[in-house]
Amino acid sequence: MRFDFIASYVSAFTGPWWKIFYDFSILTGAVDEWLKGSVSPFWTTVIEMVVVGVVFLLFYAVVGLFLVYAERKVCAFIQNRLGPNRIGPFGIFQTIADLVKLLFKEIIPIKNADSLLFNIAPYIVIIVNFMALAAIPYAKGLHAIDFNIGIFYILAVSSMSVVGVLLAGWSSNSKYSLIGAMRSGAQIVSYELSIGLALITIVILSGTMQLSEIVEAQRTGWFIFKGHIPAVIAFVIYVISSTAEINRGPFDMAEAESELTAGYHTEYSGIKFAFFYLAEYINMFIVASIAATMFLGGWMPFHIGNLEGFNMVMDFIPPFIWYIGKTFVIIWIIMLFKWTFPRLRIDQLLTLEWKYLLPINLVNVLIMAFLVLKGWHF
Amino acid sequence: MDNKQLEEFVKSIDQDLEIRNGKQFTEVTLLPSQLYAIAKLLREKEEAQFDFLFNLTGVDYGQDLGVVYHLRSTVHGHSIVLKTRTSDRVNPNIDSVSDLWETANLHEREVYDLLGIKFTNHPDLRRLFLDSSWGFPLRKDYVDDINIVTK
Amino acid sequence: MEEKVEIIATDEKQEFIINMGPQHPSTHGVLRLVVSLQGEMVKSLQPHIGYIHRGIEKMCESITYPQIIHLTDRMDYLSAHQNNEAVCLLVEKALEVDISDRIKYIRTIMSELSRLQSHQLFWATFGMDLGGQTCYFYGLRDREMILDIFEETTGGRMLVSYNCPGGVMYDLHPDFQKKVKDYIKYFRKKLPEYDAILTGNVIFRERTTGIGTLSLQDAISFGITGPSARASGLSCDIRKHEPYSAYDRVKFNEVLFTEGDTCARYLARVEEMRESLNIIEQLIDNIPEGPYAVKMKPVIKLPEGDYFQRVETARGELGVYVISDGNKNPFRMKFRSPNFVNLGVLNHLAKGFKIADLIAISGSLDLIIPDIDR
Amino acid sequence: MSNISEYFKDVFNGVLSLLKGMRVTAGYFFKPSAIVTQKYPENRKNLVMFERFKGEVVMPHNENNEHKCTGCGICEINCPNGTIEVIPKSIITEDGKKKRAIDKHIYRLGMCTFCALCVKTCPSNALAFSQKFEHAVFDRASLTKQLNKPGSQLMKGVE
Repeated sequence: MRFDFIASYVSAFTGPWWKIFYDFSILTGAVDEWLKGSVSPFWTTVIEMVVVGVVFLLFYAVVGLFLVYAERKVCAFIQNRLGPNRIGPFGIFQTIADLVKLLFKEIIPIKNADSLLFNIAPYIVIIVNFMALAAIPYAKGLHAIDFNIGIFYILAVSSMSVVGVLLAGWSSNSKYSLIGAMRSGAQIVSYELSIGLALITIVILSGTMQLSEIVEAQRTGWFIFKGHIPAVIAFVIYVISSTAEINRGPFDMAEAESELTAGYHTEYSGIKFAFFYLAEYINMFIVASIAATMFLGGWMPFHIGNLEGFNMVMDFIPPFIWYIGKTFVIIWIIMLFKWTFPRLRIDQLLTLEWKYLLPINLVNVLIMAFLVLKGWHF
Repeated sequence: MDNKQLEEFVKSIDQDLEIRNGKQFTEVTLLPSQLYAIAKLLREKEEAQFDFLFNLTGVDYGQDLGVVYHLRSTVHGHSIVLKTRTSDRVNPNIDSVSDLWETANLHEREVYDLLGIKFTNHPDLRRLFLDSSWGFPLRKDYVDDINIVTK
Repeated sequence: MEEKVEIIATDEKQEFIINMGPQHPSTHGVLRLVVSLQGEMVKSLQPHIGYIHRGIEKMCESITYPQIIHLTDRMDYLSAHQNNEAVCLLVEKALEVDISDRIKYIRTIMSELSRLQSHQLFWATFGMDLGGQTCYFYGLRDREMILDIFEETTGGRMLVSYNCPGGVMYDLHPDFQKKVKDYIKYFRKKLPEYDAILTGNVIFRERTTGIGTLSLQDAISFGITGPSARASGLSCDIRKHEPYSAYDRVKFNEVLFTEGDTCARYLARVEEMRESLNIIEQLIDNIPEGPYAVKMKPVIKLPEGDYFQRVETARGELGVYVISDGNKNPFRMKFRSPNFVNLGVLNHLAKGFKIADLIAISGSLDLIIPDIDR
Repeated sequence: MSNISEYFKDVFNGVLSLLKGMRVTAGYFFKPSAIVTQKYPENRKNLVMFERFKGEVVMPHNENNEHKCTGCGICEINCPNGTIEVIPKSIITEDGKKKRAIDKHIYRLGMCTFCALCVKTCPSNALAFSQKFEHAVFDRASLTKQLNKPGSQLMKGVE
């Protein structure tokens, strides 16, 4: 066993140890170096993939459980309630208890269901989640894959979750599920457009599709400030249509609790239901992260022009905290949507998309292009 | 119209009708064969216009089965009660008024369900609350040793 | 014993039949609707009822009049007080008992409070039917305070059994007036919030305007009463037309709309909350002194004959029809329950609309299933 | 042109109405003092029910184990559901007369609808409502209660 990795490890800490919080590439680079030095390149890749996979699995579970808890607390406070308060202080272990309960629940085989598709559907939803999570820059250097077409990739991948939903609805042999799935299909296909166009507005502004570069370009100011009016419009449109994309209220037509009992996952039980349930929250996390990355500067701290002292203080807060903070603000807004508004009807949902969001979006893209051409942005 | 005028009005339709002026309503007793024609007249005549059937009750009088109709006019504001009864307990038949007042549809189904009175010309005469194996519980001769406990 | 489900025969293969209920989140009870759809469009629907039919009318034939009152609680549990009142008024009318002004005032205030809490629950559940779950909690939060007021005076929260022939069971609690006045002040502040969350909301307006329109002619023909009928412009408020208790001494408006759609039915109820507050405000300070109950004979026997009494419950006109043979039990007791009649119009209204609209329409009719089944 | 202004007016008014609603909900989110939840089992000690609350029918006994029930059976007659069953016995009083008295006053909580007719009509005010509301039991038989305590007697002066 060779121990010289310790030396390289220590050498990474040329500054104080907490420096890695500001640039994770120091840590990841060091680990990569050491692995390359100690095993063959093939095994390096394998080990790195396994490590990243395990980390994402943990991250997935932690974020999912936390978001379920957060949603329950947020809606409770909105509704003048306390929310979960029995298990652990302030009920923080409530979702873990729920998860344990769901794990122990019987998985009910549905008579006349298409069992293959029925069983595959939750996994499709989950896998799509993982694929999207991989491309998001969490902090400087904390990035599983940095595609040069990152945005494109995320758009492509996240729209695949509808396949899982459609399969679940179709194979359940339940009429409620079927209606839910069909609604969801119509919904996601049309809202994909708005999301794409809203993000294209920012791509025009940044000139790149690589997420890390987009974040880097916001060092001098977040795009929502840089692109002013069109960027703000794009942001609002993005938040609205991403809420629709992830099937959350007020656009939760596919679930429509009061109409279709539970929509496409009516017939699922136990851990498979938990997959759908978790996927909904992870989806929310993904769209919120993209919004944070594209509009609010990702992990980039908040800087104001030449205020050096202020910028220093902002820089002191680690990028990861910035990223999480921004994401959660957007998640909170999405939650507030759900707990305030009544649900739209399916035809109104499409009206909203085709009559309001899409035309405004198209004009917005033009304005942004004009702005960039003239150099009127900051 | 007040009750007096109503009485005269009903008299003008048919001399032989049995009319009783109760404390609240003018009560007209009809034969089942007369019922539909007179109900239609009351519904359609300009000065009566009983367009609101606010209650329809089936009654088991012991010997006879009967139906009581409470009518009101939303135009004139007066009310009238029509009563009809039949002594045929095995196969009681009374004309349906559900084409005059839509609300009679459900009411008549309820009466059929609980008393077994059949309404001819009813569009959709099915049991409403109970399934077909039940008897007609609101009849006075209904026996149910299990569910009805008498002190 | 399995009942055959009669399904509307059809030639087209497009038909898609869906069973809503008896356990469905938005039917508020054990109502089962067999809906045949084309795509998402409702082609026709058939209500199947009777899941909680308790035979109250049959039970009434073997018990005495004071005992009937506690059964009426259990019909329309949100208008329990008005149901009680109907039976009591009928008995008092039949026996020609004069009740004191105090009783009339108490009954009127209690009726209006229970109308208020019923409409709050309507607001809450209607919001939830449309997908705004927060409405449910705000509505229940405010309703809870009225239930507390009820509990303090009557000992019951929903099933109050507060009336008895000849008066009320107990006198008002000493704190009653103060609490009610505080509540009116509190709730007047909350009503604008209701409007901000639901009434003014553009999604809500879009969901309800022009949906399930009931014309005046249809409202009359289907015998619809209560706020649902007044939304179509049918003036049918018993409180105005045949004032009972102290309704002839208060000034209030009959809430009338002409649109007749789901939105109008909703607005009619919200406006009625305001009117109820007005009525209570006019009465609460001038409750006259006097006995809270008139001494009745221990065994109440109605003279032979027919009696009919109507009251305006929160959902419409409750008629109590009694045929008495002079005994202590009624010979035949019939409750003309507003929900039973209002249910009849559901098929007519929902035809040609979407499933989501069906939920909105049945929510706006505010059906209480135990009252349908009795 | 008016169409376009109408269009933007729609958008603007719509968004404004949504923001109004969100202001209310967000306002409550930042106002924890508006929370109305009661933590039930924890607040059991200081949970006071209203004095008139109809929990269950009881027969108050004084410190000498005496109650007011004469065993007349009026409550049994008035009860609509057969909840109450009065089993009388005859006792011989001090002056040698035979008298009707209560042996068992059976009350079936499971059948009670809390209409208060028994309490209201009792000529000697022997019955009352208690404020107890935790009625859950493991055995249905324990819902049938005997209201007069064993060995209890009629209070002096109650006829």
